[in-house]
Parts: sequence; structure tokens; C-alpha cells
Amino acid sequence: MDLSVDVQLDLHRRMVRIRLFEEAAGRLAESNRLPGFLHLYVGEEAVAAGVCGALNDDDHITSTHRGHGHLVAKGGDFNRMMAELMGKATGYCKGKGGSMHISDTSLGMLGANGIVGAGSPIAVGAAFANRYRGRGQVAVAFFGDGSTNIGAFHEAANMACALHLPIVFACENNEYGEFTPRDKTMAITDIVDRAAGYGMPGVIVDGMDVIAVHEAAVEAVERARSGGGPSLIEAKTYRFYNHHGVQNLGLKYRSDDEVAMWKQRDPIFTLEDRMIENKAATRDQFDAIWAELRADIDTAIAFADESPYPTPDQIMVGVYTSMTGAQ
Amino acid sequence: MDLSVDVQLDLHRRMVRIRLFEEAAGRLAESNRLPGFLHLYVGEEAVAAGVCGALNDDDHITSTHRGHGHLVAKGGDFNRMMAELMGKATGYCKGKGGSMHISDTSLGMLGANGIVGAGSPIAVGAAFANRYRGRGQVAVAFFGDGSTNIGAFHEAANMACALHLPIVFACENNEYGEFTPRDKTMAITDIVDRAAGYGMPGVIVDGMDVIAVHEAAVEAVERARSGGGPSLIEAKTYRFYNHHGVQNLGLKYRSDDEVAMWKQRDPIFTLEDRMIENKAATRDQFDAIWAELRADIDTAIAFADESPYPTPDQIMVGVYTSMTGAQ
Amino acid sequence: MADERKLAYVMAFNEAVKQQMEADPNVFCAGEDIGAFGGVFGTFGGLQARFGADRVVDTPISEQAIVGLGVGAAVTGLRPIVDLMFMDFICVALDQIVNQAAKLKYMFGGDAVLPLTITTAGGGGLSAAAQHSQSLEALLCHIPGLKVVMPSNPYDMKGLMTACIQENNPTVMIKHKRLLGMTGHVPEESYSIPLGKGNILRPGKDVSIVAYARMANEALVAAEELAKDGIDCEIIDPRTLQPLDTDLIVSSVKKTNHAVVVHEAVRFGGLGGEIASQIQELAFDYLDAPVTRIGAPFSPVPFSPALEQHYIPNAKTIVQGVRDVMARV
Amino acid sequence: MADERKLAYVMAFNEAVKQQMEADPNVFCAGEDIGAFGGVFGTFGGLQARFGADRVVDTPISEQAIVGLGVGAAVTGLRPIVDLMFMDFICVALDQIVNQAAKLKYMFGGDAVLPLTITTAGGGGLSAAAQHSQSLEALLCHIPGLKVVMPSNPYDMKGLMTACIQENNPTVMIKHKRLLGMTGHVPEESYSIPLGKGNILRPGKDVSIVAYARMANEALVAAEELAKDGIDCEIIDPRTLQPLDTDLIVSSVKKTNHAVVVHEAVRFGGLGGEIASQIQELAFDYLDAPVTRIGAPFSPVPFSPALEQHYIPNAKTIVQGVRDVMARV
Ligand SMILES: Cc1ncc(C[n+]2csc(CCOP(=O)(O)OP(=O)(O)O)c2C)c(N)n1
Ligand SMILES: Cc1ncc(C[n+]2csc(CCOP(=O)(O)OP(=O)(O)O)c2C)c(N)n1
Ligand SMILES: [Mg+2]
Ligand SMILES: [Mg+2]
Repeated sequence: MDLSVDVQLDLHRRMVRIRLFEEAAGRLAESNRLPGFLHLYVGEEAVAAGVCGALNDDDHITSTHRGHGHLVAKGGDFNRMMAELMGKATGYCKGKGGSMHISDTSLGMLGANGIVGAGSPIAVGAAFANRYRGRGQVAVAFFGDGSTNIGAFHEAANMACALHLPIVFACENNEYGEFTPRDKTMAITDIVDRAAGYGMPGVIVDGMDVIAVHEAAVEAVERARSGGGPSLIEAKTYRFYNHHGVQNLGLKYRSDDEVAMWKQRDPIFTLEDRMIENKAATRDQFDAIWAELRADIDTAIAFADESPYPTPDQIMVGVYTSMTGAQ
Repeated sequence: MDLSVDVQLDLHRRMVRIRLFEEAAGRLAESNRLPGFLHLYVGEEAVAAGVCGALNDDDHITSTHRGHGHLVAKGGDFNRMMAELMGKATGYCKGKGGSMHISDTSLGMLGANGIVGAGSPIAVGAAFANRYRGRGQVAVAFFGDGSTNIGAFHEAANMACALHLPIVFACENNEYGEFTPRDKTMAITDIVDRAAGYGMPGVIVDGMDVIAVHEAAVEAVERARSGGGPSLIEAKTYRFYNHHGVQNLGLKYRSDDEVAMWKQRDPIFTLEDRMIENKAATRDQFDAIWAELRADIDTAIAFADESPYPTPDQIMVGVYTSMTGAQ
Repeated sequence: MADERKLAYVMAFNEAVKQQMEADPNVFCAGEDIGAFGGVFGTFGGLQARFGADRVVDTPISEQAIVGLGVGAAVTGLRPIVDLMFMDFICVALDQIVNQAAKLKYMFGGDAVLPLTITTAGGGGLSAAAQHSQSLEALLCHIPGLKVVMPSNPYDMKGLMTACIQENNPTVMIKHKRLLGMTGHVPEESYSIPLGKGNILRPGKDVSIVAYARMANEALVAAEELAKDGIDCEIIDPRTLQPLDTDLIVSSVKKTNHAVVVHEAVRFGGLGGEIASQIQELAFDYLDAPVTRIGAPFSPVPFSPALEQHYIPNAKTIVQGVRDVMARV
Repeated sequence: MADERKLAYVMAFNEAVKQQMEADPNVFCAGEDIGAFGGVFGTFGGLQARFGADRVVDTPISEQAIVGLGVGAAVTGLRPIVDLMFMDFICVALDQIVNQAAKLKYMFGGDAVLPLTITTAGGGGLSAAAQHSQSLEALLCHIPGLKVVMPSNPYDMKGLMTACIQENNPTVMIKHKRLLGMTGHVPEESYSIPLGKGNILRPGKDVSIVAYARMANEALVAAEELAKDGIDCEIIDPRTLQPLDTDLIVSSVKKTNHAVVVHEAVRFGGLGGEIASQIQELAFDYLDAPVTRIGAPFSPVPFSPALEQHYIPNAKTIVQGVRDVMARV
């Protein structure tokens, strides 16, 4: 596949938006301006961007605890995201969800999720509904390597295959679940080895190469859309920061060398270098993009800062669709 | 492997014991003398017998809702089994468990289980304890094809492999989960395809051939015992009666031809024919065995019949190890 | 009336599903063995033949994914009915019920609608032992975001099941296994009973018995017995346990000054504690005796009928409980 | 005493585990990130270094298999401690807890011993939102076969955790996340506090406040405030919720004639309903006012601190609740 410059720039833009949002969130967290847990997506941008770049607006995705990247890639609004992270009333979830539940159903983003593995069965439901309606929509389940050890993932993968649903399973294999390396929690190296057990095709891609991810995603999405059923994409990637927050907490669980090696393969800079080399873009162009999006982030932070907190009378609002069940 | 006549006769005996017990239980159920659900093992005897024949007394097994066969194969006592099925105080579980929870921890049989898939994680625990103690014991998890779609199976299989435990996963693939055929609930044909996803070896055996099952089990058990880790055996088999009870309930979900075809491959008669052909045994010998074991069943039914029901004051006994927590 | 239309509880469920599926193409069903086989209790009988395998879906044995299928389909616009064969199996799927279905809307700041019905079968009395006989409604009623329904008769079953399917929030409809064959008057036309509205099954003036599902019927039997002693029982069937019709219960107790709460679930930590607490909070000055709770003892459900019949509360235990309350001075 | 030994709640837990592992080679621990990393809350810190990776085991993210590992190892003779990082995750593993661990012994006719300790961390106050802040103890206390423990301070933590590990039944030890850093006197030598014995944290004569985990500490603060009004609170911390020290609670209420039950869990269907019901059942004639229950409102736990601080009960809400009870005529 030869991707047009426009598509490459689109993928680049999605990645830079994620990067800037996450770096900003990390800085705010470090200065104690964000309540709660924060799981940053920095380093893994190529996965969300490459996959969501292959989706239509009315396709659905489910996400994980590490969900900002997915929402940004699906078109999330910086202002409402930043406000949500700060727990403000103007946030995506009106301050009720926070980082771990950030969502925008109008963009088909069915929520970050605090329960490892729980998003995948929900994606299966969305895929079922999509086929049921017959408008050609697909669903993508994002999930981590660690989450493939939990029952919900397994049930979702099998059910999707048994019902032959229009779904793509997109695995972010960053080699760790929290602070524990993959080899302590599974006896296999490649998550894709699990695909055959469900009867779906699987492919490994370089998760630091957005073009590679995107090409695999286009193929998988096209398969799903045209009735070819589920498939699995395993993107080998890495998170540059800690499991949550920015700094390593407590004991060191990854070597400096390992982190440095992966950082050299930064998905954004890799793409920029390649596009410049291919004369598809210039450094100045990229600088302008970064500057433009940086300004958006500043706007978002200001928006969030100035936004009001929700008031206590909002606690009971939104539990039920029409408020009848509460006591 | 050339199995000695003694071993063949031992496997035969285990199978006949299962057959006779189950046929008797089925008859009692049809005349409404057994309360509750009854899931018969008839047709699948070669699996329990072949595998348990490869185990020592102090090895552990976990079982399923279809658990009588496993307990008989592990050496279960007819009297206490039959009494339990009738809900009598002299039963294995003092009438508290019944068919779905029949168990004998002194034989390492850690219970039939009413929750599909729930036995496998418990087997993993037993395997962990066995390695921890270092006395060379192994654990076997029996489970059905349908149960491999549930999360607990997946987590157990993966954990066993991650921790490299002395365990054998023994799948009874009878092609149905209750009244629904395999192809409606999974997109694969062979359960063994799942083994690679955990990083363990897997093998398909003819589950109607007790010798084949036994040879595979000996190899898997030996691997586990000697530190070689988990493996999976998929035995292709069939249940001759209904999912529960004896007669097909409601709609017919299996064709007469299909049932007849499998019945022709009866694991007991197949073995008998082969042993007679090989001059390893005679029809008279077999007749004597059947007669002897039939008498045991008659004794068991009489024992169970004559046994008292538990009295209401027993309801609160056995909830806690020393009765302190009850209100 | 001699010629009123009678239907079994299980068929009342079936008819509600059928009528709603006819009325709304977004309604579909999924669960184990519900398609070709019609469900192990026959609850979904005939529906696949009528509506096709796309709308009445046989699933793998994957309770988490079954509920997840419902959550994902509901939040993207369908009205799923997903079945968990036995109520005990909610434990396998509880994350999807409690952490996903119940909370999604709230966590999204209200930006989600979940018209999801989870159906299951609870209760004992079939010698089905500890993992197939539980009454675990207390676990669900404690969870904001869910509605919980337990009908005691065919008429309520149809009306409440219709309401569940039409409801825009996740509901759990709990059939009682021992009531499946119970017959009673059920109109053919579609009707719904509002969730959260209880029902006075028998008016009375001396004592209020709050009882649901099978226990409501046991209470009716007990009331006849007690009437012989001159004790006139008012029997309230809340029908929906979440939200609970507190007003109905409290106003009854204010009249009778005596209350007995009955459920089949284990007494300790059961919903009876909530109901009794609400009664004493809101009708303290009207109570002539403490609110009595009747429930199963603190043990798993035993298998043997010889034990189980003494384990599950029944008309006799209710008679005794009411007598004790009335005897108090 | 100035020189008494102080320890944080989290280290009291850690020390109990360490001492029991030293005392009994059959004790081992398993859970996510508990090995090399020492657990996300540091609860298992240093234990793998001391006892090795065979006894302090990092597991996959597989809560069902983690509890199953514990069940299988316990029933075959070990004394497992298995950790579920957050209490909300019991929903993922509930089948193994409720249908297996709790019932195995009973279903086997008593022929099993399950010395299994499940540890987890509950409670809110960290802006961890709806899936990482719950107090779900009511779900567990309703299940025959389990014991449930929620310590409110470091001293109790060590003694109760020691008791859990030594106990021959499945126990669930619920740490409160907001108490992890709380320091207090903790003797170095091993000691255990019997499960099922509550504690009078503060003697008083006017009103009995039953409160556990973090709420016990809030109640202590409230009591100081109320003392200024001349209201003398007796604070009872049941410590173990299953079995519950009913005697201690009831005898206190018989003395004070007023009762307030406090928990952080959602009020509706919470354990407060059980406690309040028992009080009115057993001390009806002593009550001058209805038993009041304080708990969270009927919504999931909101994320924003601006909401969460009003969601979780605290000293102020307790003061108000007690004043209301005392003001009643
Ligand atoms: C059911 C459940 N178990 C444990 C956790 C705690 N937890 C949060 S993230 C995480 C690691 C997930 O690893 P992976 O799926 O590889 O995603 P990654 O964080 O690497 O992106 C764990 C164990 C949880 N949130 N839910
Ligand atoms: C968690 C759970 N879901 C559903 C059931 C109901 N059920 C009992 S046996 C069974 C079929 C199991 O199929 P399989 O594992 O293939 O075993 P088989 O009956 O064929 O031996 C089902 C669905 C159950 N007991 N537990
Ligand atoms: Mg990971
Ligand atoms: Mg099967």
C-alpha cells in the first residue's frame, strides 16, 4: 500500500495530538493538578493513530485504563478531555468519570475502562449491533498484552469469532502489565499466537511504525466491514513513562537501556524523518503543526482551569436515564 | 507403548465401573428416585479411565458437572456415591452436595462442579501446592469442550503455563455444550488449537479408545511430574445419553445417525473386542467382571436405599471448619 | 371468571418477549441454548423459529461476554435481552453487570442510554444444590444503576418483563424456578407494570407481610392459616426490589403496626435488612413490635430434599413468624 | 507512651504476613505485582526478597485464577494469601469466591478445610472513580462460608491479618486505601485478634455509633465534636463483619438507647441494614429513636474530588446524623 501524503499527515497529526495531550497531562499530574490515576499513552501513539485512522466516525472503539490516546485518535476534543482530567463540570463526563472513564459516545468511543479486559466484550456488543443494523459499521477493541490473560478477553475473542462479527482486536503489546514483565505472566512471546485458538487471522506489526499499523488496520477493518469476520493485530510497542503517572514509582522494573532503546524508535520522529527523507513533508511543516497543536493544548488547559467544578447536587444526576431508581 | 494385560484390565475395570454406575443412576433417575440434576458420563468412560489410570492415589483431579465418571475412575466408592445421589446422610457429601458436587478429597478428587470452567483454576491451585510440597504429585483438570469458551478455563490454562506447573488439562470434547453444537459456539474444530496460545503442547486422541487416551495421559503426566510443565489432551468423545437425565428433552438436537455412529464405537466393547482378538482376555473373563461389578452396584443401591436421610439439624453443620461464623 | 385467559409464568415471560420483539425490531435475545432449544426452562421457546437466528442468538458458554454483548449493543442503540441460565452465574459475569452495565452511564457523565434486560432464574426447591439454587438479589439491589425485578405470578411476570424491555436502564429480571409452571390470568394484549410499584396481594389490618417471588405465594397460604386465628394479614409484594416501593410498605405498616419481611435468600445481609431498616426508620412510632425478618439460615443451599425443605422458608415458617410478632407484648 | 512502637497500617499488614510466613512454611502469597514490585500499595514490600519467588508469586492479570489458585492450594493443604489489587475486582473473581471458596467445604459434606486468605483494598477518597473506589463488603457478608474483616487502625490490622492467616476458613481481609498511611501503636511480637470480636473504640453513654474501617475514625472525630454539645458517644468498631459481634452492639444500644450505623458503602442494601435490623430486633424496647443509617447515596462513586468529598460520609455527616437521632422526641 502506498499511503498518500494526506493520509500520512493525518496519522502524524493524530499522533502529535496524543503526544501533546499526554505530555501536558503528565506535567499537570506532576504538579498535583490532576486528581486520581493517570495512565499515559506516550510512546504508543502509532497504535491508536494507525488504527483509528482506518475508521469512520461512526465506527466504535472500546478502550482501556490507558484511554486518552484512543479518544484523541478518534477525534476527541482537547478542552473537554482536559476538563475531565481535572474533574470539572465541562469535562466529557461532567467530572464523574475522569481519566479512567473518559468517553465520547458521539465519536463511537465507548469509554476508557478501569477493569482490565472489560472493554473487549463491550466491543463485541457494538460489533453485534453494527452488523444487526447493517450499515457497515465496525468495532475495534483496544487492549494491552497483560489483558489477554484475563477471562473477559478470551470470551470476547471467542464470541466474536463464533458469531463472525465485524470487529478488530487491536493489542498494544508493551511487554508489561503494570510493573511485571510479560514473561512472568505468560509462556508465549507473541499475543498473536492466541488468534488461532479462536479461529481468526492475526498479524504482528511494528507498533512504533504508524504506517505499518495503519496498513494492517486498513486490511483488518476492510475484512470486518465486508463480512470477513474478526481479526487480531498485535502491535509491538512501549510506553515511555511509568504505568501510571510519569516517574517510575518504587523499584525499578525496566532497565535504562531498554527504555532508551525504545525511545530511539519514537513513532512520531520516525515518521517525520521518513517523510522528510521521502520529500513528503518538511521540517517547517512539522514545526508548524506542533506549534498549532501546542496552542490547542494551551487553550485546553486554560479552558479546563477556568471551568467550574461540578456542584454536589450533581452527584445523583446521571445514575438512571430518567431518575426513578434512586433512594 | 505396549500396555500390559494388567494395565488393560485395570482400564477396562474402571470403565465398566463407570458404565454400571451411570446406567444404574440413569435408571433410578427415570423412576424418579434421584433428586436434582443428573449428568451422565456414559460413552465417555475411556477419558476418565484412561487418564485416572495414569495417576497415583495422591494426585489430584478437578471435575465438572459430569463428575461421577471422574470419581469412579479415581477409585470412588459406589456405596457412598449412590447414597449421595439419593441425598442420604451416608453419602460422600452427607447429602449436602449431590451429583453436582460429589467429591472425595482423600482420593484427590476435588469435587464435581456446577459452574462450567470453575474446576480448572482449582486444579491449578492443587498443582501449585503439589510443586510447592515437592513430592512429585500432579493435578489433572477435566473439562468439556464448551467450557473452553469461558474465562476461567483461559485464566487457568495461562496461569499454569506462566508458572510452569505440574498439571494436565484433559478435555472431553463431546461436540456439544448442553443442547448446542460446537460450531455454534466456536469457530475452531479442535480444542487443541488453543494450547499454543498458552505455550503448552497439545495432542488429540481418540476418546473412544482407552488405550490411546491412556498412552497420551501417561506421557502428559510424566511430563508434568518431571518438571516439564502443563500440557493439554483433547479426547474426541461423545455422550450416549442426554445432557442431563437419560432421554432427550424437548427438541432433538442430535441426529439418530450421529448417536448411532458413536455408539458403535463404544469404548468398553471396543476394548473388549480388541483384547479378545489379541488373546489378552476372554469373553468369560469379561462376563465375570461385569457380573462382579454389577453385584457391587446392587449392593450400593441397597446401601443407599437403606441409608437414612440427613436430619434438619445437619443444615448448619459443615459451613465453617469450626462453627463460629454463623448467624 | 371461568373463561379468563390463563397462562403459565414461563409463558407469560415468553409472551412478553415475543410481543416486544414484534413491536420493536431493535429488541433481540442472546444466551446459552436459547435459540434452537428455546432455553433450558423453555423460556425462549419458539422465538428463534419466529424471529430467526439473528434475533435469537445462541452464544458460547461465556457469561461475561454475554452480558458484555448486551452492554455494547445497548449503548450503541439496540435493546438486548441477555440470558444467564441460573442466577448463581451472575457471579461469573458480575464485573460486566456491576462495573460496566450499572455504571457506564454515570461514568460517562450521563452520555449513554442502556436499555438492557438481563434475565435469569433464581431460587431453590429443585434439589439443585449450592450452585444452582441461590437467591442473590441482595448483591444486585445494592448497586446504583441497576433495577431488579422478581415477579411472583404470571400476570406480574408479563407486565414486568414488558416494562423491563421498554425500560431505558439496565434491569435484571429474576424468574423463580419453582414458579415457572404456575398458571394464572394473563391478558393477551401487551401491558406493562411500572417498575418500582409494589402490589397489595391481600389487604389486611393486623400485620404487614412484605414478601416477593415465591415467598409472596407462601405468604398467601400463611395468611389463610392465620386468618383462622383471627390474624388478618396484609401482604405486600414489592415486585420490583430496586427501586423499592417504600411508600406502599411504610403506609401499610403505619396501618397494621406490625411487620414481617420474608425472602428465600439467606437472612443475614439479605434485602430484608434494608426493608426492615426502612420500616423502622419511617414508621418507628407506629411499630408495636420489632420488624421480623424471615430468610434462609446462614449456610449454602443443601442438596438433599430432606434438608432443603427445612432450609427454604415456607408458609409454616411465615405463620410462626407472624404469630411471634403478634404475641409480643 | 512516647516510646511505644509505631507502625503504618500498611506495614502492620506486611508484618503480619511476614511473621506468619516465618512461622509456617505452608503460607505463601500470590497476586498481581506483589513479587518484585511489592504490590501497588507496598503491602507486600520486601517479602519476595525475603522468602523467594516460590512463596511470593507474581501472577498474570487473572483474578479468577488467582482466587482459584488459592482455593486449590488451600484444599490440598497450603495456607494461601491471594491478593486482589482493588476490591472492585472481586466482581471479576466472584464465582471463585462465592461459589467455590465459600461453599466447597459445605458441598463436600464438610470434607475439606480451606485456610485461604483473600486480601484486597477498598474504599474511596483517592479520586479513583467508580471502578476503583467501591466498598462492596455487603456482597461478601451475605455469603455463608466466608469471613469478612475490615480493620480501622494499624493495631487491629496486624492482629486481624494474623488471625486471618491462621484461620481455617476462607477470609476476606479488606484494607482501606485511605488508611494505608495511618500510623499507630503496633507491638513487634506476633498477636492475633479473634475474628468476630468487635471493639469499643470509645466508651460513651448517650448514643452507640457502629462504624468500621475508615468510618470508625471519622466517628471518633465526630464524637469529639459532639462531646462539646454534651453528647457522649460510644463507638463500636465491629472489625469483623462476618461473623458480626451482635452481642457487643446490642448491649451498647441497650445502655445508650440510641444507635447510628455508619459505613462508606452505598446506604441502600449495605451492611448497615443488617446491623440496624439486628439492633431493632434485639433491643426494640430500649430504643428511644429509630436506628439511623449513614452511608453513601445511591450513585456510583464520582471521580471529581468536588463530588467525591460530598459523596463519602465523614465526621460532619456523622455529627449531623447523631444530632438528628438525639433531637428526636
Ligand atoms: C481486573 C483488573 N485487574 C487488575 C487491574 C490493575 N491493572 C490496571 S492496568 C494493569 C496492567 C494492564 O496491562 P496491559 O493490559 O498490558 O496494559 P498496559 O497497562 O500495559 O497498557 C493492571 C494489572 C485492573 N485495573 N483490573
Ligand atoms: C458458568 C456456567 N454457565 C452455564 C452453565 C450451564 N451448563 C451446565 S453444563 C453446560 C454445558 C457444558 O458443556 P461442556 O463443557 O462441553 O461439557 P459437557 O456437558 O459436554 O460434558 C452448561 C452450559 C453452568 N453450569 N455454568
Ligand atoms: Mg502491557
Ligand atoms: Mg461438551
